[in-house]
Amino acid sequence: MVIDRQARLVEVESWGDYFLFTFYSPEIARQAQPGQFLMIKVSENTQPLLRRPISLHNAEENQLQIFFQVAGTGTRLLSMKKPGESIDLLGPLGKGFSLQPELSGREIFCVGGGRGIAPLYYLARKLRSSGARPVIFYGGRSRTDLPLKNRLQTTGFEVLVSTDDGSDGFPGLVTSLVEAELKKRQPAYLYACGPDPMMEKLAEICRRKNLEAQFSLESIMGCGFGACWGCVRKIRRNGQEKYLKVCQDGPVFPLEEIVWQESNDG
Amino acid sequence: MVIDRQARLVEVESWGDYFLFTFYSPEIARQAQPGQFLMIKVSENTQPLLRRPISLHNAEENQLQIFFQVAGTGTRLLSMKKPGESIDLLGPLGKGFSLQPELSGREIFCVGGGRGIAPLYYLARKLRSSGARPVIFYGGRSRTDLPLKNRLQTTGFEVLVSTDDGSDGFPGLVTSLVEAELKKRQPAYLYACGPDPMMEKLAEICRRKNLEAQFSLESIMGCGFGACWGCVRKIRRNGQEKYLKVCQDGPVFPLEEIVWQESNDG
Amino acid sequence: MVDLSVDLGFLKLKNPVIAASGTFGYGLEFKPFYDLDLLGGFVVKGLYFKPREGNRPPRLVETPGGLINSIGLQGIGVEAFCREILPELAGLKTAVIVNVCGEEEDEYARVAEYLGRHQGIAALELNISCPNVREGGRCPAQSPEATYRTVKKVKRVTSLPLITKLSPNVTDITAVALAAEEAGTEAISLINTLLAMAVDLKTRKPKLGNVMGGLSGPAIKPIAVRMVFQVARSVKVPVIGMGGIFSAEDALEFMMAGAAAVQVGTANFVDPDACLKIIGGLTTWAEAHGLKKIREVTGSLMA
Amino acid sequence: MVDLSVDLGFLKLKNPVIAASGTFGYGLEFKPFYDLDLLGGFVVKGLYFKPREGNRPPRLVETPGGLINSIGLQGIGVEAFCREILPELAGLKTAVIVNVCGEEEDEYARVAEYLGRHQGIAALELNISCPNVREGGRCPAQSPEATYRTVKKVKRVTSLPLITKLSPNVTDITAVALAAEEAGTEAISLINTLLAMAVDLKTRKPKLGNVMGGLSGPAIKPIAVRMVFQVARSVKVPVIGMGGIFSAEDALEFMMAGAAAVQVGTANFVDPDACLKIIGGLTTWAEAHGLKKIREVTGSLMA
Ligand SMILES: Cc1cc2nc3c(=O)[nH]c(=O)nc-3n(C[C@H](O)[C@H](O)[C@H](O)COP(=O)(O)OP(=O)(O)OC[C@H]3O[C@@H](n4cnc5c(N)ncnc54)[C@H](O)[C@@H]3O)c2cc1C
Ligand SMILES: Cc1cc2nc3c(=O)[nH]c(=O)nc-3n(C[C@H](O)[C@H](O)[C@H](O)COP(=O)(O)OP(=O)(O)OC[C@H]3O[C@@H](n4cnc5c(N)ncnc54)[C@H](O)[C@@H]3O)c2cc1C
Ligand SMILES: Cc1cc2nc3c(=O)[nH]c(=O)nc-3n(C[C@H](O)[C@H](O)[C@H](O)COP(=O)(O)O)c2cc1C
Ligand SMILES: Cc1cc2nc3c(=O)[nH]c(=O)nc-3n(C[C@H](O)[C@H](O)[C@H](O)COP(=O)(O)O)c2cc1C
Ligand code: FES
Ligand code: FES
Repeated sequence: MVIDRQARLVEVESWGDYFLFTFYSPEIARQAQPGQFLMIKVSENTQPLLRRPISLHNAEENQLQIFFQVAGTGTRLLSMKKPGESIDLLGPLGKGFSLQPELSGREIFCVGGGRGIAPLYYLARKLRSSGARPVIFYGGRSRTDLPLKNRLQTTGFEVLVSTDDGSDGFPGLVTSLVEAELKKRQPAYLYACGPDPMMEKLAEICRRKNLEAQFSLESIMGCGFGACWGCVRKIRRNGQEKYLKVCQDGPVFPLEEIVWQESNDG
Repeated sequence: MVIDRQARLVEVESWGDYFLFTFYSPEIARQAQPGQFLMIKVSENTQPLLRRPISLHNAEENQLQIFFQVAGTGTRLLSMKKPGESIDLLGPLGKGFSLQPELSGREIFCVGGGRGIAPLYYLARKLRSSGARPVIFYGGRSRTDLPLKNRLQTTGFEVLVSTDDGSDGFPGLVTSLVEAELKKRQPAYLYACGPDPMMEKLAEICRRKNLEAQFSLESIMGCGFGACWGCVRKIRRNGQEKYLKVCQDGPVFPLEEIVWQESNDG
Repeated sequence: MVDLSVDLGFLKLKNPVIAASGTFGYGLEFKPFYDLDLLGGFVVKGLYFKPREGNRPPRLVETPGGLINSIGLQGIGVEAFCREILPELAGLKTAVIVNVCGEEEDEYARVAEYLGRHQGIAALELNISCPNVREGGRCPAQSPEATYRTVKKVKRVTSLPLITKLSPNVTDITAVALAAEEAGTEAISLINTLLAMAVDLKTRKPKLGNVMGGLSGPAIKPIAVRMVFQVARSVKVPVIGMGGIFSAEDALEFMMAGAAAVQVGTANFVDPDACLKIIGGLTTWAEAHGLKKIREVTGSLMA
Repeated sequence: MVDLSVDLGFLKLKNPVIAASGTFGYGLEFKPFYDLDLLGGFVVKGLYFKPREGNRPPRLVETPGGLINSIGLQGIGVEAFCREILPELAGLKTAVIVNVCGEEEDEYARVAEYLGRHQGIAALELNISCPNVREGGRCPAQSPEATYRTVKKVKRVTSLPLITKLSPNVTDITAVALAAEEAGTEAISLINTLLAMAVDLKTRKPKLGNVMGGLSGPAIKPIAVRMVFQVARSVKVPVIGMGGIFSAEDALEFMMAGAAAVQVGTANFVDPDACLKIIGGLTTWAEAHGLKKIREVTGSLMA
């Protein structure tokens, strides 16, 4: 965990509301694991006041990547940064995906909805290099919500896309696509990141199919490193339901621990 | 008085902390008078919350000019605007300098300290075109605080400069330069704009020399158009001392009306 | 077409947006910007019986998201107002509300009585909550008893509808609201400013000439929404909410929390046409949400 | 070399900067960022006797210049704290202050008594001012009587120095401060958060799971400075000021207004090393102003 006040923004790619940033930040890159995130200072003044949590989309040698969608004030300010600027990053934070060694050689589903695809590229790369066979599911509202499709494909991953409006790939929700594929294949594990309704539906599917899974959750965060107790969600652990910190105990939780009723509905 | 939300910033000149902006804003330009000011929106959000008062440095045909120094958050944000951007201007505001017709043909002192030079260029041009002979006094801490010197000279004005550190022109305060010149010439009137201590000293000199004068005052402003009563200064009028609004009753006041003890010392 | 009108019982407004006292001059200052008839209403600057000089400058300080003012109710007094200003407001087709002040409880009644003899006033707003006049920022709205007494005294001398304006500088806002209601106020407006202060490190003096002042603007909105929510659940009279409203969305927050109408203050300084924009924004929002009548928003919070 | 030390009488601090309760975890969370010994001190998160689950999420909302939280004092309870955390804090050369909570007045005494049996605690901070636990945001610090009783009860069972933390949600902050002083508190800290609320227009629900929460951050600084100023003029015990301190300049405002030391809260979230930067900034400022001892700033306001 490092504060890098001078992470240089090296490259910016964008597709409408979606942005892919590449930073030079050797110390954070060295420590990074898939599923971890950064807290990014988006403003010089107090508007907005807090840093913004954004997943690591990739980390390689001295560089980091993030992939984000403009959702409000903070991400809009972030999207306006230009290559060459220095940005204040805090990270890597949280517990990432845990990669079971016994998955080597097996097929693994990585399911991303919308901006939830962000951490899955990094994960898929790690899975592949550890010998597993990731299959990436990438769902969006429309074809313009799948900006990473090419990047994922050209990196050699098997990518199955879905769009709610049918403009690309499977027509319908990404969860339906997963369900359809589960009739044909038997993955050893599932990782997912996306909006709560998608994840809740996936949880139901996994439970039905007895498929083990880890989900990366979102929550509004005050600090990102365990100091404020602001980011909690209800988690079932050791037979008890408690509020655990998404930033420190997560953001990745095993499927069976997540209590969906108490999700952030604000 | 007009809100021009789309005043286009046409040109930016800068010298260190000093900036000369040219706007395209036909409606405000048409109504403008020397000594009036604008309230400028410097931020899209609430930081800072209020507009900033800046004098008209010039108005010609469809264009306006302002000359300002970076003094804090608001002026710094303003200084970062780029040509082509649209800026939200409210103006022209306040009562400007009143130009006595009987001054035609006579010599008139225009004394500016630091950023206080801003409204005097516009005033001097008007004076000249009405037949008077303006002499511009321009004082600064050092030679780098006199960025408009050339502009004033090449426009054909007689310009006398002073610097506190003696790096250009008369060595010392601009008030001392005025005093020295008053030994040689007998101007018919004096106009001034600058920091309070300079103006207070000038007031004393004018009184001693029986020289009529108008001073443009500053004050922290909430609205700029008379709605908040925030900008008042103590003014002696009709034998009574009252708090008058700098934005509406001023910013220009005749020398004899200004009560110096009650100046903004916050 | 969305119906923006709201009915406060004693007063129908063409829309729920009222310009707040002390931020709208005597109304006339805003005529260059738009037709005042477009407003739900406006409240003129607070009036004492006599003219007042107000507080020593500096009178304004900006703070993060906020503004502290210590104007101290500088103004022309009620007689000059009725003589010089009121005739100029005659004929306006919007609710002209007069903000009534007093050094002590009896002065409120004197001012109200004087105003009651004139035409063209839709309601009085009792400003028992200004932090800028008495020593230490104290005001009647900080005590349920003083609130009750003051409202009662004013009720006795005027038949004009009363809106009692509460102070946020209290332990229990609902107790004060209930006292005002019991004394017969027709409506409650809140919040006035929060007592605040800023220090100038260079001079080592308070930044305001009067040492303390009242904080307004977006910074105080969350406190104001909370108080409106609490008061609206406690009283039966309509509640007019304010504090940091800069957009239609802000206004809607107050309405959902229970406000029948809203007032817009500090925003008028930044955007002289802020009220108009907010009125426009309400229509847009209502249309986007298939709402026919804006008044249905009031108290619609699910909590 | 500037002398940053301050002496609260019952406690000497190497500098006036203390990390505020609830924003600094149990201290350990900040070890990765800097050496905790550099701090004047830190206050750990509020402790009840029993572990607490805290409030329903969402628990945080950002507002202009501010943050509303409704954590609800989730925590491990005083027994687990003494067993698991306190040993890890042993050996630190900075003042470890424990924030003491209670559902009712007696619980404060139970927690304090339990803590008093352990080593390594420099002082207790009585959190009688949390707006996030009881119905409607109520707390003992909203009444001079309840404040007096609670402080008195705690004094009886512990010899640890007490810092009583006041709530800004009151009509008269000095009355509460005087009550705490009379009951024997060694110091007063203020302000805790302002009761606040925000509405989600999309869901028409409060943005916080617990409906209301406490507002902190730069937005509240002018209110906090005012209250510190008022309290410092009223009591003889030292005053610890807080509320929106993000920079050394902010800290100096509080000190000039009368604070002997300051606490830094929300800023720790934005910049984990905020306290360090503020300590550095105090030295820089003192040097630039030819000041030898930072404690000379306290109460130096000319008002
Ligand atoms: C661990 C973690 C990793 C994340 N990774 C990514 C990522 O890789 N790419 C990406 O595009 N987004 C990611 N997010 C979501 C991102 O943090 C939010 O979109 C962002 O904080 C919104 O800030 P804003 O100022 O733009 O919007 P705001 O104006 O603050 O809010 C806009 C909307 O987003 C909601 N929101 C605010 N904060 C959060 C939050 N922390 N989480 C979820 N919703 C929020 C608000 O309630 C509101 O509805 C991640 C969130 C978490 C917790
Ligand atoms: C009628 C009028 C005309 C002006 N014309 C010009 C001009 O042509 N060129 C120019 O450079 N400046 C001019 N000023 C001053 C300019 O408005 C201030 O420098 C500016 O508002 C400071 O804002 P800021 O956010 O940069 O600084 P802040 O961070 O707000 O403050 C920096 C310092 O400036 C002081 N200050 C803040 N507001 C004002 C104010 N309204 N007047 C004086 N001091 C203030 C503060 O007390 C503080 O000491 C004028 C002011 C007035 C009232
Ligand atoms: C400069 C200024 C002057 C004010 N004068 C008055 C006044 O005369 N009477 C009154 O009842 N309230 C007065 N107020 C309070 C406002 O009407 C309003 O209650 C408060 O500012 C909160 O709303 P806002 O945040 O939208 O400004 C004044 C506020 C400001 C900023
Ligand atoms: C997330 C959060 C949790 C808090 N928890 C506590 C607490 O446990 N005990 C306490 O006395 N104050 C608590 N506070 C209040 C702070 O200690 C402080 O009084 C307040 O936030 C004002 O300071 P600030 O603006 O610097 O944050 C909490 C504040 C925040 C933001
Ligand atoms: S974000 Fe602060 S504890 Fe998780
Ligand atoms: S600035 Fe508002 S009245 Fe002058």
